[in-house]
Amino acid sequence: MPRHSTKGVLGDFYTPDEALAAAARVRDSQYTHFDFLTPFPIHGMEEAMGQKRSWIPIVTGFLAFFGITLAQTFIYYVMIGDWPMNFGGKPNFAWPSFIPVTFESMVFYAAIGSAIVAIIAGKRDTIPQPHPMKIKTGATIDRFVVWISATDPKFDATEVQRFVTSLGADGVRYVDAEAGNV
Amino acid sequence: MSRNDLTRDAVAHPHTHREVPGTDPAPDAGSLEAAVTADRGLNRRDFLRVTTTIAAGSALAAAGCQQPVETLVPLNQRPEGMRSVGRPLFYASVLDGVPFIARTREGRPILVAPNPAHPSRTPLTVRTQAALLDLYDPDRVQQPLSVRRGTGSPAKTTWAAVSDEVVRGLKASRDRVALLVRPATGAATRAAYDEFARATGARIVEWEAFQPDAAVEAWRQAFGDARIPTPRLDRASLVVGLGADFLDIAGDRREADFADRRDPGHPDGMGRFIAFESRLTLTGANADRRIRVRDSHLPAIACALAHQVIQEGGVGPLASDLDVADALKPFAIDTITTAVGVPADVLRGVAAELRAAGPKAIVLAGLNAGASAGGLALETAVHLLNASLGAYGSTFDLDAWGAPPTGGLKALADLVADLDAGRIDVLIVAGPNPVHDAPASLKVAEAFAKARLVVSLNDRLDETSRLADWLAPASHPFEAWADASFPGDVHTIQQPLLRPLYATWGLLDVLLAWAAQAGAGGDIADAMAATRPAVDPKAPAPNTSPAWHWIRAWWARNFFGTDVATPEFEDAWDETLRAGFWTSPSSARSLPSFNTGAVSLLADAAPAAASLVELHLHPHFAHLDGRSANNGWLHELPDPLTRITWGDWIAIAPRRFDAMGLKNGDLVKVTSGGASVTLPSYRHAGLHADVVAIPLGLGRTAAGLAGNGIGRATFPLAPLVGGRVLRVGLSCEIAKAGGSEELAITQGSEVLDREARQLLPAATLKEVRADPQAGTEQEGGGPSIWPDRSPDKQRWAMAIDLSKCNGCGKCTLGCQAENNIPVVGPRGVREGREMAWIRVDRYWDAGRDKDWDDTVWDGPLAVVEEPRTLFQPMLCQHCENAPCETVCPFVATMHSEDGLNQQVYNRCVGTRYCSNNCPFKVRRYNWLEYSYGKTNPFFRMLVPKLAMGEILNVRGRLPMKNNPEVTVRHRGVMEKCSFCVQRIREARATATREGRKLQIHDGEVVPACMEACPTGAITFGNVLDPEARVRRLADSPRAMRLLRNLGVKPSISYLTRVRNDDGQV
Amino acid sequence: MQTVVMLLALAIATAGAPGCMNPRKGYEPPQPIFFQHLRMAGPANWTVDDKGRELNLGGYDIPCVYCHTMPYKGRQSTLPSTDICMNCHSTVGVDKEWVLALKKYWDDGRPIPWVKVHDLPDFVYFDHSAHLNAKDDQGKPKVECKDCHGDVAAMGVVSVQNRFNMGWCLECHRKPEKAAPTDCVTCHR
Amino acid sequence: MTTARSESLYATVTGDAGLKGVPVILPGAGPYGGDEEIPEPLVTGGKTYQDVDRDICMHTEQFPTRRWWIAFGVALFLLSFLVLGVATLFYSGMGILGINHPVGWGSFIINFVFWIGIGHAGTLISAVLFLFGQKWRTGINRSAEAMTLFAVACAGIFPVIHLGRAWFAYWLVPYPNDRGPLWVNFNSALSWDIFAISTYALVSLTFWYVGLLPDLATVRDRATHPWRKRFYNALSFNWNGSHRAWRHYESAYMILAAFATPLVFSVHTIVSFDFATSIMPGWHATIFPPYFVIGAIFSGFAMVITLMTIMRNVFNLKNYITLNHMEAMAKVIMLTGMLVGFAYTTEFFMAWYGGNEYEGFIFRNRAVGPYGWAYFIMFTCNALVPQIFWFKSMRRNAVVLFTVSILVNIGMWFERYVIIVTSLHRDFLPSSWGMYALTAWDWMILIGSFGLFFTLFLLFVRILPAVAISEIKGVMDPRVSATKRPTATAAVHAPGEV
Repeated sequence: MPRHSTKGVLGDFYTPDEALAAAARVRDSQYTHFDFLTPFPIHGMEEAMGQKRSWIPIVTGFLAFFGITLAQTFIYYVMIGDWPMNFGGKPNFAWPSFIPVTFESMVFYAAIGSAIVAIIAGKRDTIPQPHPMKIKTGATIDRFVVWISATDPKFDATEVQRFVTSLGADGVRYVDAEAGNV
Repeated sequence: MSRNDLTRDAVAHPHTHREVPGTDPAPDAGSLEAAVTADRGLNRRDFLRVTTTIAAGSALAAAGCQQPVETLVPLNQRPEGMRSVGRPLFYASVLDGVPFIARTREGRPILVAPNPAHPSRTPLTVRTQAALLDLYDPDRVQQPLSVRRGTGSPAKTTWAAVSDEVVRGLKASRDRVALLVRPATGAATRAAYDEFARATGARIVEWEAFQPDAAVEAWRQAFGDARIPTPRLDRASLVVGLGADFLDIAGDRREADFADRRDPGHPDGMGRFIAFESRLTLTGANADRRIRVRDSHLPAIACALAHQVIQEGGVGPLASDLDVADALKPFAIDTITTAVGVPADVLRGVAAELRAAGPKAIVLAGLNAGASAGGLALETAVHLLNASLGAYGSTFDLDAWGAPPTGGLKALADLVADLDAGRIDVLIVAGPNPVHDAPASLKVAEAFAKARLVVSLNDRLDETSRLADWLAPASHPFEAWADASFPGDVHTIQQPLLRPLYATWGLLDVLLAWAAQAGAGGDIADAMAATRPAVDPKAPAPNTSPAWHWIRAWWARNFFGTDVATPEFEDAWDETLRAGFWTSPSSARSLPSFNTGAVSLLADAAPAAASLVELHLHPHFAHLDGRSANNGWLHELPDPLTRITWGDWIAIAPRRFDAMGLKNGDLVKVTSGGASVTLPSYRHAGLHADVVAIPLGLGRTAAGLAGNGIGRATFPLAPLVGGRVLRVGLSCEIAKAGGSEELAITQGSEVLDREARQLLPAATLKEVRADPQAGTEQEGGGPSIWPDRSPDKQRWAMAIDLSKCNGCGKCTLGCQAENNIPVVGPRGVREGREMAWIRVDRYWDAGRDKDWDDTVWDGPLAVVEEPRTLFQPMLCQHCENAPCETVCPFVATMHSEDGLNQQVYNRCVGTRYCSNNCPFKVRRYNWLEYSYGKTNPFFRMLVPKLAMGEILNVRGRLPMKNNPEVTVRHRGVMEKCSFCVQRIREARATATREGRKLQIHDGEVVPACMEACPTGAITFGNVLDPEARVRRLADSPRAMRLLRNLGVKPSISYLTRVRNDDGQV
Repeated sequence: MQTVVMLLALAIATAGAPGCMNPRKGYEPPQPIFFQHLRMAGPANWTVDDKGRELNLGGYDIPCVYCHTMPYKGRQSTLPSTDICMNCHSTVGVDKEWVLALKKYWDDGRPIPWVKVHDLPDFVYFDHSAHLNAKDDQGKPKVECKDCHGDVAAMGVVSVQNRFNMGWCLECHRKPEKAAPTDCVTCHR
Repeated sequence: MTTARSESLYATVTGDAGLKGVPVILPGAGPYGGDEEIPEPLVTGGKTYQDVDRDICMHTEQFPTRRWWIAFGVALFLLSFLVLGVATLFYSGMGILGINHPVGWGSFIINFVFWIGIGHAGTLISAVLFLFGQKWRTGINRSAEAMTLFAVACAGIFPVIHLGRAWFAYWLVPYPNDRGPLWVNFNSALSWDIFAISTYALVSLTFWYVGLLPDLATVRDRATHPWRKRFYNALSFNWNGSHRAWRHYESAYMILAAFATPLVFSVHTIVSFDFATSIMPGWHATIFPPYFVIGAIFSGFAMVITLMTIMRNVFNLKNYITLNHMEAMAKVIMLTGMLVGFAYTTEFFMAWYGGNEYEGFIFRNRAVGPYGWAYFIMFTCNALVPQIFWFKSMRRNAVVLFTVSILVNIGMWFERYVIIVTSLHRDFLPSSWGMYALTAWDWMILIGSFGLFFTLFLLFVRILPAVAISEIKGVMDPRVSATKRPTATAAVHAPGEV
């Protein structure tokens, strides 16, 4: 599925409640390649759009575990495995000294890892999106925009426009980036 | 050229051709060619720093990491006997009457250590240890100069020119010549002087600032021309000192003997030392009982003791003598007790102890104490007491006789009189610096001006040489031949350790050459003839030093009784050079009885009307009379008691100090006898309330870049009275002069409360007899949660016996020479950045019973009026659980298998956390580039003190003092005592070479501090070896390892400092 | 665009790394005199040249310690002083130009400034005698000259055969049969 | 969500004057007959979404004002101090500073802990307050996190330049090498530091950048110049507000906040371990980690107040950073001030209670010894000055807030001064005691570090939106701020135009 779609139908809403109501109806409609572009995250929109909770936390768990094991094995190799030395009479396996670095490594991989995964997921785990430089939507300013991509199997320009207008959207229009009518 | 290349691969010192007066320079085919590292570009460290600082990844990749190209330059022709490069050679020799063994590497001396086999048991003085810096001093004059009495800048000239001028002068004014030299003890040397005098009709004048004039005069009055027996403090069970300063000034056997009897377990019982003195001297600090008196009252107290012992006790042959009785009558204890301010029962107690000890007692007067108005009376009273107690023959060794010291003021005064009268035309100054250290009233400068020709043989353009016509620099004693004699008919040959660095010539060589040219016959002519190369080219080139020939001829004739050319002489000569001494058979001698006529001198012992404030001038501990004022090591060696470096001070008693509203460093003006000096003041504990003490010797204006302007000239304060220089008991006025000058003090707080902080084991003899572990109690440490991982076979450890340690600081100097420790200069010390790896902490013992407030520790009055002084050499303790190793993130310091705390200089990046975490604060940091030059003009303008490191450590030939076995550290690197790991590794390598596979015998590894310690207080070895001496000391009940409650487990055991309180006073 | 930047940085790093990681192995500096160990310490190799004269293209099996006198006795293995060279070359091979170069140094009384080949950093204190005298239980020496310097006898101009850095030294020190100390003060002090 | 009745508050309150600092009580209007509390609006002045965009993005779109250039010039001048100081330091060595033996650490480590302490408040505000659901954080969290990054940047240079041979600082990173290989000593707190500080810097950067993504898209959509559009678009990774992306974004932001909170506590704990794992009296105390963390929050909030009072006025963001925000921070200052004061007294109590002579002496010496003056400054500024905030009027007075925040940061600098210097200058052996004083170079580099901080902060304000636009919109009442649905007659300006 291509990341960006150049053709689709847009419709504007002006308050989050309208957007939520519309989302519920679009979810129940026959269209699947649809999305809502909003200036800020709206509470409850996932259920309204029929999505499950984000899977990112699971990835974070694995990343955290990876961070811990990486740190512990590396420190063990350095302090005991490779060249154990006598630092101030302490035993080589001075495990209290390993805790801080392990914790930091866990936070490092978990936090930054999940941020990167989230950004990538935002690009991959989605439907073809209107490219922001090609299709102006105003969704980052003040509009709550509904978007139905032409890549949807049941897409028909007039039928979709009619359906979006029936949702109560304003400024419903069919956009085609290649044709230039943006 | 990186420092280590110079030291490690260098073949020998740079050698310059020099003309030898009177002989054509011998072709040096096989000279030790200067080692050159061809690589003129960036050395390794600068290369790394430049690239990483730019740190552009690509730049780094492009430049690549090429190591600089260095060369390895072998010898051209190896002289026989020079085994190799890389192995040290040892020479036994003598300097200023102190025997030593010098370690040399590739032909240059790098360390001066004591010669333990020398029968005179003379310890090293700090000036001998630091002589290396005088040898390599960049401010030494490098070739003869025409000074023209200071008019216009001195012009370079040649030896030939100077010799012609001098010889013409000698011939012209035959009997109007004077030779001013330092007192020489060597038999052949004095013979050479006499021969020079006979050849040129010259008068030999010996001068040194600090000579016991009073003692010599009193001895002559008491015993005629008898030679002076050697005091043996190790035989004395009681020593009474009257201003005694055998630890401060005299470099003789008393220092080591005194320490022998300080062992509480000594078979003949622990010695007891009672000291009467005004200033807290290093000697007084080691006393069991110290009584503060004015210097002017010392003669009276001596007579009082004599009266009590002889008249009341009826002790000794003179008890019934009427003259003695009359002379002593006015000094009965009850009559003088109020005048001298000492309680009568104390004086009676001391007298009683003297009578009880009998022949086992000894009474000593100090060299400086004799330089007072009543000096003769004091010395006579002391001779009287010793004679009566029967000390001569018991605590004075009659077999070990010494010639009476020469070089007093009388000879110099006569010379100045002759000069003023115009009876002297040619004056040759060889060594002394009377313009600086003679009394001002003598007006030496004006007298010198009257001579027609003045030639100086000193090593630099010092105060005296500036008034000369010519300066023909004599070599440093390390570069020339001479000899020295010691009490007990022991003689040592002063052999050169290296070829002269500059165009200089040995003192004896010059005198013999000039004498020969001036027409001397006999032995001098033979000596000079021997230096000319024989006709036959095949014959080996002769030694070009006439002094060498002279000494051999003289020793052969007078000592060995054989001819020079015989093999027996060669064997005896080589054996003397190897051992460092030769003992001539001495005839048994007896001492004539005490000449009762001398008691007339006791008359002027009467305590004069005490002036308000008495001035006490004493020689600076390290500089004596300022002869090595350009020596960085000596300036940076803290004074044992005031801990002041780089400068002098006026010490004022704490009560008077506080009354005058002073703070340490406030300037005080002292006026005495017409002269006045302004000095920074120092609150000195233990000083008599009405005495102020000032060190002599500093304040030189012509010493060199490092020494000029350090301290103020204080010699003018010492007046000339009755043919003697008076230095103590002078009346003076002191006044606050406003303004202050920060003193460069190396120690923080001086007061140690041993109940609160058990950091130093100290106890009295009675306590130790009751409980051997007395004094070592400390707060216990809890159990360790870590499994023990200390080594099982080999663990290096050290034991320091604080009873034997007298706080002299020679361990500090020995360590500084061995381990290339840089000098940081006065500003460095003021900023708290001195670099010594071992320091001797000096505490005032301050039990809490003395009710003072503990938050501010600047020495509360109750503690410092009459302090108990505690000395503690403090160095890296090589702890088993070293807190410094845990916190170093760069793996730069960790523990070795044999118990050493390793500090790896090339891995250290300088976070300084290890120094912060060390409870003993013994780690030192290279704050600036001390051992390498920093030359960028822009940053030198921004940070002027950048240049100090170069001036003190890198200029000229100074880097030649570096020990090639120890890394010379760059800035930004932490350094600390390594237990002389280079000597441990050398011992392991020797064991491997001899196939002993790492069994190192006890005593085979001697660290530099242990080697330099005159009293044997430091012992080092493998503590896990049951037979090792260090193990025995570590297990002794007196041993204590510090800070047990911290659980760091240090490897150094300190043995209790015991004070002998078993007496009536 | 980010990937391009990443690749460029990686390229620089990989280009730069060997420059730093690759110590002096293979370093073969030109010497002031064209001295060939092969002709001295190498095995003899007698051949007959075209004019029927016997020629020795190899060396004369001169033992190392003849010239390098001190490795068994001191820390440094010293280079021979010029008089040791002149023991033979005052008469042998006086026609060869490198012997003439030697003779010139000898006559001028100047030592020969050999360029150092095996040059450890200044802060490393290597002890030849401790290595060469170290014997294992059977009395056999643990280390010989060629273990570090390679077969110098077969070399023309001397070149460095090993990495000569800390990692390389430790490889040998850590072999159990060598039982060599790995304390830092062994080499750094 | 906000109820109908509160709609008037968002519309009516125009500025600080209208805010009382207490929620509006409607007696008996609660769902079960009790009173109902309507929280005061977080954004005053009846702002619409477009007003928000304009007010916040205009500082990045116009040519900077003269005042900005003056401030930037001054900051650059101070920065030049730092550059010259560090260059001289690198060439000459540590000797030009005041540190000596026994006080081996001095102004650099004080500055390091001071800056890292300030840095923690930013992440704390955006992470902890996010987890606690404190909506008022939206006004200040962006610039607070920016302050964190720049404070960590300032803090980061000190551990490097305080090294004697800083060109070997890279040995602190355990990279594979051919020296055996020689790694790092993980027993040492300094080796933990490098992991802690780098992790903290990177996680804060990520947290801040993830929060910034939507706003970058907003700036992009408002931009007219093609290069600007392409630049901001690249920065925002083509963000178009898709809710499928918001879903993962929200989850990631929650996770980042979840990890940032313990990270803040752990990083400053590790910084306190630099002292707590030593054996120095006055340092090795278990109170250090919490003591340092509270100190960090305390000085961090003080710096936030300092910056916010300046920014509110200069960039007229009073409607977004209202007096209620300032008062909330003042309350936090008061709380942490008292906690820090409690920590000081606890240290004294433990020293007395423990009975260890060295420990006891250190604290007596700290209060009445030669550095008593520093202790006095520390105690008054940290424990006494914040007590002024008991009075509501003081909490809402901008001048009082600003002066208190400056005093608190001075107090906190001196707290590190007292901790480091007094424990080092007089420890076990009386012979090794010594004094410490900052030299000109110390002051120069300290002032230079402020120069670096303000230079970076002024650049941030110039290039990026200083307030979190999407979060502000999230807390505004859509009924007031939403764009009105155009009736047939009203002219509709095209989406994206202003």
